[in-house]
Amino acid sequence: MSSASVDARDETELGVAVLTHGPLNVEHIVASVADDGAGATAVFIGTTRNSFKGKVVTKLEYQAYSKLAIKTIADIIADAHASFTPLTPHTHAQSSQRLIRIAVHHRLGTVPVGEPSIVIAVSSPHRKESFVACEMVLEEVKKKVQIWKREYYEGEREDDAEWKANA
Amino acid sequence: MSSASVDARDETELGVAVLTHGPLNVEHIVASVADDGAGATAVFIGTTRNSFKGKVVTKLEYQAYSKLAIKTIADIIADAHASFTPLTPHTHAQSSQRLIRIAVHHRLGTVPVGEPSIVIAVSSPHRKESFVACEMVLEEVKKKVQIWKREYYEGEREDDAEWKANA
Amino acid sequence: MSANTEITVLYFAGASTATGLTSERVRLPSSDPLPLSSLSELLVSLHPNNGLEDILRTCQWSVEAEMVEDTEGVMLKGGEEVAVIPPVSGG
Amino acid sequence: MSANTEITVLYFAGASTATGLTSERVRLPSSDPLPLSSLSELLVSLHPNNGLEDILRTCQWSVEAEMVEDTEGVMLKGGEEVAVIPPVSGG
Repeated sequence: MSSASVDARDETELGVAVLTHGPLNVEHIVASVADDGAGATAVFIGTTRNSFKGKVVTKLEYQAYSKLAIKTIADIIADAHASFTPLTPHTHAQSSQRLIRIAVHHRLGTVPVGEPSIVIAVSSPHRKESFVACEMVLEEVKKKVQIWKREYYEGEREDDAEWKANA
Repeated sequence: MSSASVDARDETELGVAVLTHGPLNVEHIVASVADDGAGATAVFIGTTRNSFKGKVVTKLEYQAYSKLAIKTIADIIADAHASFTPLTPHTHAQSSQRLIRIAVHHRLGTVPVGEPSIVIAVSSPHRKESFVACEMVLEEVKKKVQIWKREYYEGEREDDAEWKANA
Repeated sequence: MSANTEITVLYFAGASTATGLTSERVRLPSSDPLPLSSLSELLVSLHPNNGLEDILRTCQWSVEAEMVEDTEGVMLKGGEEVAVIPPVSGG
Repeated sequence: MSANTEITVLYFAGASTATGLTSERVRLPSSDPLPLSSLSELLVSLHPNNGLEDILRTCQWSVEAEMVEDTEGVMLKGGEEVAVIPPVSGG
């Protein structure tokens, strides 16, 4: 495996970005965005599915340009917060239109069938923003983050395993 | 507390509805919708917020007409599945437009600040359906399920605590 | 008096606070079936001057753990579990 | 030969499979800065007939862990870490 595809972490007040070769713990990730001002937390868990277009998937492998991927995720987190912050936040009602914390954890290396490869958690005072931001962050990650997936199918040679593309 | 506001559970192949006076465990609830055919699980966690319109919330209390609430949740789960099942599911591509399992857990009794009062988890082969269904189920629960919330504020007499309404 | 000329009324949320009860055995006024639409008046007469009348204006009803859309078309014969359903606030 | 007339090229996904490498020290052709837009040609000349040329057509580039939009405007002087960025598939 690539020496550039290593564990990495970036944490700010806005949230945390993590790349790890270890399993993802949903409980822990959710706890990392907990806040007594939050009424809502939306979570997305992407797992390795057992099939793709009729073929049996045996495993997925992920690699990353970790140094750049972590920066890209940090930018996505900052952009999500910015898109929910009013330009003139001078009333109390407006301050509720915001996000509290965002966590993005992505797994590297082999991810067996049924296990999570990505977990995103977004906390906010109200529910609508948490859903919208969670989906937004996921789409941005799939579009921009320098992580690559190789999908292995039953009955096919490992050397022929396909590198996927999200677009 | 009302003797009609008791723990209850209804489980089918489509999913599970739970009312409980105990804490909600997100890990456990997510595991209950796990499936090797699922690529996506969307989760919503509603927690007791520490404030409401400038007032400090000390706790929430929930009661339910459990017998009816559990039936209403079961109907919501069935409706969500139905709305994602094609009328003529004869191609493989179409069968991916579906949900796998839905879990709805709602807490009863006292829910302290920062703790979950509701957890909804929806698994599906693909991400879009999981997000849409999770939000749909939450809105239906808030609109129809026979559960009531009393909000207690700092500095106010408990006898004056307000019964809320979602609409 | 047979048990079957009584119903059980369940009170929740504001209805429970107003009456100070979570449930109540209520005797039907006669052996004739009572329209569900007449139950509000009966309950208010049992609980005067405590805000129940205002609360019932915003409530729905369930009979035998089934929500009722048309209260005119439901007749209570005795033995039923009837719930006063205030506006919900779960989730 | 000073280390500064070499760059480090990182290969990922299909680019890594094609070259059989995850990284490579590449000497710049001269002491003049090399436009990033010319690096494809150089890499293909180092790895002929293995599909790299086709792969590079769909790839973007990063220099010093920054994505590059305009490859014409970036000059490589030596010492940089340059990554071939195939279409991503995380999430």
